[in-house]
Amino acid sequence: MIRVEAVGKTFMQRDGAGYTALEDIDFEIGKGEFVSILGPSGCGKSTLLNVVAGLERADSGRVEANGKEVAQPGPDRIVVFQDHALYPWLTVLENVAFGLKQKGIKKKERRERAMEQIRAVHLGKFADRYPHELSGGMKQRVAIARALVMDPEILLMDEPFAALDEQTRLLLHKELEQIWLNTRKTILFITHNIREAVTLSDRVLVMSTRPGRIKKEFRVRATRPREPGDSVLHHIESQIMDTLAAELEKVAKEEYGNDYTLEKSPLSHSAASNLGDGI
Amino acid sequence: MIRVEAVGKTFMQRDGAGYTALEDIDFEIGKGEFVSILGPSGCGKSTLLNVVAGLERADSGRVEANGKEVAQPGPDRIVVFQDHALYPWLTVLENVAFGLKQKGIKKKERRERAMEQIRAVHLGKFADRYPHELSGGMKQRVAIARALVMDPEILLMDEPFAALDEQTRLLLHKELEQIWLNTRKTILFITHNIREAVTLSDRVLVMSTRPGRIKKEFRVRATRPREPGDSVLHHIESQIMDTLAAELEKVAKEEYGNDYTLEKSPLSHSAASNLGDGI
Amino acid sequence: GSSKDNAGSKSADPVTVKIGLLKNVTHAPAFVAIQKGYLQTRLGDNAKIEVQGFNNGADFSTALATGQIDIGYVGPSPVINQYVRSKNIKILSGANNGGAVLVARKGSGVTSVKDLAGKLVAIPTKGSTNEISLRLLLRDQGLQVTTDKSGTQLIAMAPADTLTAMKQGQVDATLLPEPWGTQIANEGIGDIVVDWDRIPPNKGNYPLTIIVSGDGFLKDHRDLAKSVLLANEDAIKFIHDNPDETYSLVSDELKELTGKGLDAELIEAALSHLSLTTDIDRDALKTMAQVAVDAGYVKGVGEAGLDLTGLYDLSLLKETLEGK
Amino acid sequence: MTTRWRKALFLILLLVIWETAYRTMHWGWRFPSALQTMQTFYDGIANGQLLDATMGSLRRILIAFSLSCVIGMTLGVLFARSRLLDETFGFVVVALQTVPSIAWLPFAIIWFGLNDMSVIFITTIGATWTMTIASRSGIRNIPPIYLKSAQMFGTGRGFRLFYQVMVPAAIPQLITGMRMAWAFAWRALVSGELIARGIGLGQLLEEGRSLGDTSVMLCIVLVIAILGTISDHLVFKRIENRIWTQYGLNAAKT
Amino acid sequence: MTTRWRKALFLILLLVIWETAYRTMHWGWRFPSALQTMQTFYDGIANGQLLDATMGSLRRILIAFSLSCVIGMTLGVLFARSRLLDETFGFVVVALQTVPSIAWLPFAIIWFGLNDMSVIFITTIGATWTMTIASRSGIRNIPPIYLKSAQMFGTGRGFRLFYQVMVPAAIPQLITGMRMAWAFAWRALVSGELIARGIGLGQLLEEGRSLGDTSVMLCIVLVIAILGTISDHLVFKRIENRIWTQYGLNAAKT
Ligand SMILES: Nc1ncnc2c1ncn2[C@@H]1O[C@H](COP(=O)(O)OP(=O)(O)OP(=O)(O)O)[C@@H](O)[C@H]1O
Ligand SMILES: Nc1ncnc2c1ncn2[C@@H]1O[C@H](COP(=O)(O)OP(=O)(O)OP(=O)(O)O)[C@@H](O)[C@H]1O
Ligand SMILES: [Mg+2]
Ligand SMILES: [Mg+2]
Repeated sequence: MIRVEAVGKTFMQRDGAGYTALEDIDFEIGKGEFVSILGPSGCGKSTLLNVVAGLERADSGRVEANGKEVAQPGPDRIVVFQDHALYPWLTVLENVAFGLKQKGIKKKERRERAMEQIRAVHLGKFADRYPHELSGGMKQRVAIARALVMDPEILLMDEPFAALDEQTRLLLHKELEQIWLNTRKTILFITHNIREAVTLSDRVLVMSTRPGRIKKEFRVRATRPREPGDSVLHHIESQIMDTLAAELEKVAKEEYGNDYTLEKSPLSHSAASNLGDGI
Repeated sequence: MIRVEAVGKTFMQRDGAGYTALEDIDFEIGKGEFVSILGPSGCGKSTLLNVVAGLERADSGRVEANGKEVAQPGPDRIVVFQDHALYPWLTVLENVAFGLKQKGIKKKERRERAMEQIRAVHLGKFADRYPHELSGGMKQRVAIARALVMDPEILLMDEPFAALDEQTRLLLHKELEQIWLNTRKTILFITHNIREAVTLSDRVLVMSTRPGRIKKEFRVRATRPREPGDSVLHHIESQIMDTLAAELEKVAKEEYGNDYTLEKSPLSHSAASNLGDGI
Repeated sequence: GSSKDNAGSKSADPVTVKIGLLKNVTHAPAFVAIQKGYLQTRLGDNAKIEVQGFNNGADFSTALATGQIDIGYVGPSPVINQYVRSKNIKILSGANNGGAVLVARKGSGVTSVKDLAGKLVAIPTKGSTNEISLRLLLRDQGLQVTTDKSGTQLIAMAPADTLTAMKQGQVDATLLPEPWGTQIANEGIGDIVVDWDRIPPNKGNYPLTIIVSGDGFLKDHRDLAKSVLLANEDAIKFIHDNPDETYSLVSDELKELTGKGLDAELIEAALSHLSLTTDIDRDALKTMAQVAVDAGYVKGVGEAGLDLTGLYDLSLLKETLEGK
Repeated sequence: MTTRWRKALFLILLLVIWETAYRTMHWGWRFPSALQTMQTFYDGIANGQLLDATMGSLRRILIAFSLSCVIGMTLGVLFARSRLLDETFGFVVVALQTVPSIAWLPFAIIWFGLNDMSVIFITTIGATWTMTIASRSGIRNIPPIYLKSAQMFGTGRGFRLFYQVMVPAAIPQLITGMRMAWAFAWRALVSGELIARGIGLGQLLEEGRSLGDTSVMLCIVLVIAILGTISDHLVFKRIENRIWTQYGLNAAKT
Repeated sequence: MTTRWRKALFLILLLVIWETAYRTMHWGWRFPSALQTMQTFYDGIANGQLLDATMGSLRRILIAFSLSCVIGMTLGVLFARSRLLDETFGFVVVALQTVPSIAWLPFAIIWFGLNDMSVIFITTIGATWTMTIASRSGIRNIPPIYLKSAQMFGTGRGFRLFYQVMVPAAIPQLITGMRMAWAFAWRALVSGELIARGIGLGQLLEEGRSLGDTSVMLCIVLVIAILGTISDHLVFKRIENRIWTQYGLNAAKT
């Protein structure tokens, strides 16, 4: 269970000015819920996740995880990072067992528990490889195994599949869903892929940018396991796209300056027609 | 117009064994047509494109572009690479003008023609920046401008948007479609994103792996400009997914070895249900 | 240096005496004292002798001042330089006077000291006794030492390198200890311009090799220092009496120090260009010190001039001479 | 700003401690005092000796370094382009690179004499092999995609490809190689000057040693340190950073 | 395989050309012939002089290098962890690093005498600053995500974080720094031995020079080249490559 109350965060920029990354964020994630956060690049998704993980401190507001206030990172809230963050000097097995080692668990038990998780992500044969010998998808699986072996109540995932190709991503979606269905962890999942968010989550929070706020919330009421052809998903996807359109435009305008006018924007056009479709 | 006839290509591997990357590839792309090639990683898509571009030689068969046999790279067939391949020591303007310079065009005209294309991709303000000062999407725009300024009859694009985030990719899809509608270049587009292929192309060629062959061809008869909500697209997407399922499994099995059994595979499951959906 | 605990208990613990010397024929008394065993005999069986050869007096003086050697043979100029700084070394005795010559390269156009204007002259080390002699020569002729062609340029170079440099025409003249000068003349590379008995100060009768000791050693092992002086006198006497035998002894010691012996004729020539004596001409040394001061090698000397009184301890020499 | 003040303060403190230590701990002639060193420095500047020596050393290293850049790059390009050459001769260059160039000094003295030429020779030798290896790998490591796309845009495979694409593409590695080569050249120069002759910092240092004058020695070491810092950190490193930033290669670093 | 043969052939050819050149071009005493050199090499091995010298040099460099690794890494860690230290003292280390360590030799001779200690001292100095800078930046450049996730898994912020994450994460840079430090140490050693005394390769080289025996000189240069190649390319570079490959840092290179 995660409770985020009126959280705000301002970064000091190099020029000395403050940059409000998060402002007045309020939400709650129930136990065993799978919630995604969507938003344009730079809107503060990672910052929010880091605050929940305890890796960064909020300037205002409070964050509670499992009823306790979050003050520092802990093994009850494990983050799966976008670029896996496996230790290159450790083998797959050692990487997965790293957290257990810190808990002081004996070598033999450590090994057993780690192998169990490694097998669960179909990498039994690769336990003695080093990360660089694995493909991107396999590394991400190891990262998930490393998180699961800690048996945390909360999994925080920061664009875990962004660096992967489409096919691998599809495979991992299915696996993640399966794992979640089996273990019923509370998962906070960050992505900027609308389809991914819709396919995986119970609820999707859409963030707005500058400052980062929660703009809208969507509940995905589709059957599990999710199927790509499900029209409920397509419908919600269109709705989210619509919500995001204005934000995307804001980002695009910042990037291209006045070269990029609203009239010409192909996105608002598509979003509008999309909306009609959705209805 | 591109004609590929019975093209085959075998690489010598480090262990001395030959690896058949392409076998008996046959297809034709009409003038002004937008054709995508889809296929699992390593199936030979890039190899095929390089052969068409003249950057690699086929071992057998022949490739014709605009009626002439392809023997070496030329300015009538420009490739847009996945990682843009802009020269970091040149500004945006100089990068775009690079090809014109080789043609011996005077500095003033070069500048004008390059600026025109740069403005067409909404980067007028960034002409004097160096590539590292641009975002991924902007770099890819520059790469496109650099290709367009050569006014080639054929554009060859090798996963040009794979490294971008979802939102930028959506923006660029629309732009590319617009450019194509305006200029009617012949485009051969490589991707492993099914949705991208379906959204952009007139035709989609699906490749199988080991050896690389054309497995199936899909014609996308949806109105232009394409709209994400179009049910024709969703339908074809499902069909393609189905066609790819077996290939993806092949790849997955290779990666995970026997750990990964057909029974457990979540993909064939989803593909099957997907198929029903599609029908 | 040798440890203090050994002082006085001569018969009990063995003492190591570290003797330094330069690898020059002008150190012949030292070579003979070692080769003939005079040193070992005088120091007694209890003393272990360690010989260290140095390439120049500067290194020797540094080693002496820092206690890496106890006593040894060296030229006076570097000793004065070192004494002014560290004040912890003493001159005990002389070993020979003279023994350096000024040689000019054939074709350099140098036939007298006057011709050295605008020429390049090599010396073994900066601040060496030979350099002081050279400076005195130049001063007598009213020539300046400069860093450009307007006067005489000096360059520090090991004698072996000087030989090569002269062959290649890179050095015009050199003032250096024997037998290098004779060798250069013999090989036809150059001619002797100022012979050993006309080199200032005192027309060749200046100390070129002397015996010096560190204060520490002198304090703890005065007896051993005296033994060294005695061995030195033995050696000088031997050289006077058996010149022919001396040549091979010198060559042997040189071979041990440098890996290469020397022809008897060269050694003979060298030995005939110096006078072996235990005398110390303090006036000559004073003149030399003044030249070093003028050259800026010795800093911090007040109006009163250089005070070298603490540099000499000739009482041991007196004892040995009287004791005979 | 505060950092600069802190540095200045630290320097002043250092001087004070140094002088105090000298006086209280009686280092005597083994290490000069701060005041003695400053006096020597002032004298050296005043009588021009220090400036002459610095100029002499700089002249030598600049000649040697230019030579080794030219030779090294030429060799490097040859090695990069000819597989045969690389495979048969390559290991010789690698072996030569590991030889401290001072080891050639005795030969240089025989060939050129105890003079400038010898010092320039060993300084050149000291930097050349590093430059060779850097430019070879600089050219080798050019992403093939740069060369491919250049040909697509019509540079051909000849000289235009070389100077429009290969040279600029290799520049970051060349600069890094130059910085390394400079460090080696600098070391070779000082040790060469210590042994061989000629007006230079090394020779001045050796003179200081002959006369047992530690304040001269320290003075020279300080001048060498200042020159080294300026050349390496204020010139080479700056250029390197600028180029690497322009080429977008620093992203991973920060 | 063919490459190996070609190399061998090239070497033999080189020897033949060398000997022929010597005989036809009358190099005389300026450069030894191939046969003379081999004879000298054989003699040196036979009478044990060459082996003794090699062992002497190796002993010195190993002592010095170990010392400088220990000192350098300790300093590096301190600089990496304390911003204050880094900002006030950092520039001193940078300046010291640019001073060729041979410049300290005159001081070393005064402090320790013309002996082993002096050579070891300047060799140590020659490698220490490079090690300091390498380990400082190795620790500084650890991706923050490694440290974050380590804390998440419960290493805390103390010693366990240090030796379980910081040290291994910095190893690739440490190895590269060591390789660089070794090259500097090697240069310092040879120039130090040339000037100071003690049984070593540098001293043997200097003896060869004073005897005007070029074959001894070349022999020593060859031994130095072989030792250098073995230590740098067969030891350090291999380790570096292995580590960089294991850490997956070479991907971008090839
Ligand atoms: N340490 C920092 N110092 C200053 N600004 C920061 C810092 N970390 C993040 N920011 C800024 O805060 C904003 C939010 O960053 P954050 O990484 O949370 O975005 P994000 O939504 O995760 O973006 P992306 O989708 O690109 O990962 C960005 O504009 C970023 O520039
Ligand atoms: N130069 C080469 N030498 C040996 N094998 C090669 C070479 N280039 C490609 N291959 C092999 O040929 C096969 C096809 O490669 P290609 O790059 O065309 O695949 P792709 O379909 O573009 O894959 P991706 O989607 O990952 O880009 C791969 O298995 C690859 O390992
Ligand atoms: Mg983020
Ligand atoms: Mg590809």
